[in-house]
Amino acid sequence: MFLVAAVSLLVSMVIVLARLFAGPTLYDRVLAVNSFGTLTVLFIGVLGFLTGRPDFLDIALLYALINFVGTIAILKFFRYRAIGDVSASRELGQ
Amino acid sequence: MNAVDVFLEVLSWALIVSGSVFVIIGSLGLWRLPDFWARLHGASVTESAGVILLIWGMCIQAGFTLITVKLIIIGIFLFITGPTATHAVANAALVTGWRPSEAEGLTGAEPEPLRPENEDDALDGGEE
Amino acid sequence: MIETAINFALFTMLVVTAIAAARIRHLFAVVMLSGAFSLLSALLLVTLDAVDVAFTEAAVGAGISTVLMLGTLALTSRREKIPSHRPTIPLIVVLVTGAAIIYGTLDMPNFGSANSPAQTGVAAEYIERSPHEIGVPNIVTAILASYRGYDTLGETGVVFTAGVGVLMLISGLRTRRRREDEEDDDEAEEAG
Amino acid sequence: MTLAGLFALWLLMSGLFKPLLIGFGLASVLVVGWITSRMDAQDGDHLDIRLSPLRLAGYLLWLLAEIARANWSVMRIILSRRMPVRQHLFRVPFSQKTDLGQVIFANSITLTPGTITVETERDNFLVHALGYDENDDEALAEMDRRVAQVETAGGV
Repeated sequence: MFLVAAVSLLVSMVIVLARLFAGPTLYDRVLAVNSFGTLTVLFIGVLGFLTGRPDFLDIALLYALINFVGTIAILKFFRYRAIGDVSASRELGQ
Repeated sequence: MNAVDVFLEVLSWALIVSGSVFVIIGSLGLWRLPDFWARLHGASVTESAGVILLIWGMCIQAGFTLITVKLIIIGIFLFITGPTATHAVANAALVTGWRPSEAEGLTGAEPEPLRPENEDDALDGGEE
Repeated sequence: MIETAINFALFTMLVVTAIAAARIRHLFAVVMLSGAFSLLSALLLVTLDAVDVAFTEAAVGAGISTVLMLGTLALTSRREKIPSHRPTIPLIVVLVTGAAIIYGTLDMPNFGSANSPAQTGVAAEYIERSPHEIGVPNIVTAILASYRGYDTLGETGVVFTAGVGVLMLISGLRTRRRREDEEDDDEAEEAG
Repeated sequence: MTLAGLFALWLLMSGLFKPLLIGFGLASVLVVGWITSRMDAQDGDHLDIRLSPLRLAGYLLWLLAEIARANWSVMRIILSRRMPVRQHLFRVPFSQKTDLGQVIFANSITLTPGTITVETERDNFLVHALGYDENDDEALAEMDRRVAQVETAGGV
């Protein structure tokens, strides 16, 4: 059962990685990395059960936290930088 | 093995296998759908159905232990942050001036221009 | 058997990600790829039972270094410059180094071998003594924080100093930039 | 209150009950509490929770059913050969009073596959739909009502 889950998670990771390579836009890549992080969290959980030691869930939890922080950091960066420079956005407001 | 155990075993099997199926479908959606705005929805299949089903399945497998507690904490966390992250991606794309393509016969709503307080945010955010 | 297959699959993805990161010119995409790369390597470390290292890899590799690289990108350009020289000499250097490293691993004991130097040295002693001497369940933590406490303190000091140095560099750059911007504005106003 | 919650979380996560480790736990909880109180004094950003727990549980169950339905339809779109995508960006008004209620509504919209909250405005969300049809407005209004019920019923 957990083998099924592990294999399908691996397959999904390959597909998501393909999307990450292919792009075409930056947001596609961010989305793919975020999705990849979620898959990683699930995979660590499943792996723990597969090897009979589900104590590794701490790492899965840590990954969930880090993944979220990372995604938000990336998007904050896009949102406030890709508009232009800080001075440019100041001009937009006026 | 009594009836309850058998039932739980079957239930967790069903949950985990269907969760795996949804995970694959979600990533397939991420690959197949035509453009970024559609792909967002593909990713959210993994994030909602896949996560919920797999975590529940694992909880039932773990039984009544601390592992279940950890799983539930992970589940709650993903349940809250998953949509927030998706929203952030979509929002960043929208704010940088990118509009989704509309289906025939529909016109999309135009977002209001940035409000002044958002502008302050923008200035603070840039200073980081 | 299953674990070998999983390791193999993860390693393949890791190598493919590394090659893609080397080939893509858009630096944001490279940052994303390196995030996926560190997630993958952390997964590999989990399958190898190196939970502590996986923890560090997750926090540093996937979390902080992504943010740091983005911060760097904010200060520099977003596209990699096309290199002006040919990659032959670097390639040769890398190939020779890699071959030397692989040659070095030939002498190493097999993975998980019981009579490798790592197992026959002080490891057994630590494993036996740390539970009742220190009382911390994680032996690696016990060794790092207790048996080698001064060593770890020194390392932390080095890392802290490096962090402070980087912060001072970056903040200095930003104030300098802002001053330049203001001067530009002044000139523009005078001109207008 | 918060500190006790944090300490309970520590105990649950570690699952070890030696005096040394519990001491570490207490110490880190106290440090975190001290830092948080300093941060609170700095920005004064408070979150008051005005939800009735019972109705929230009921709402979550309803949401699960909704998520299952939405997943099914998105799955059909993804797996079909032609992919009958009908994308649309539209406004959804919300009637929640507190920030938390609005967050719950926005996240519920995003959590059901097929619809994603893209932007928040003064009294509308901009929502992007994958397979838009005219019933969606009604369904989202229904969700809005339910979230608003969860919110106003509490007032604790």
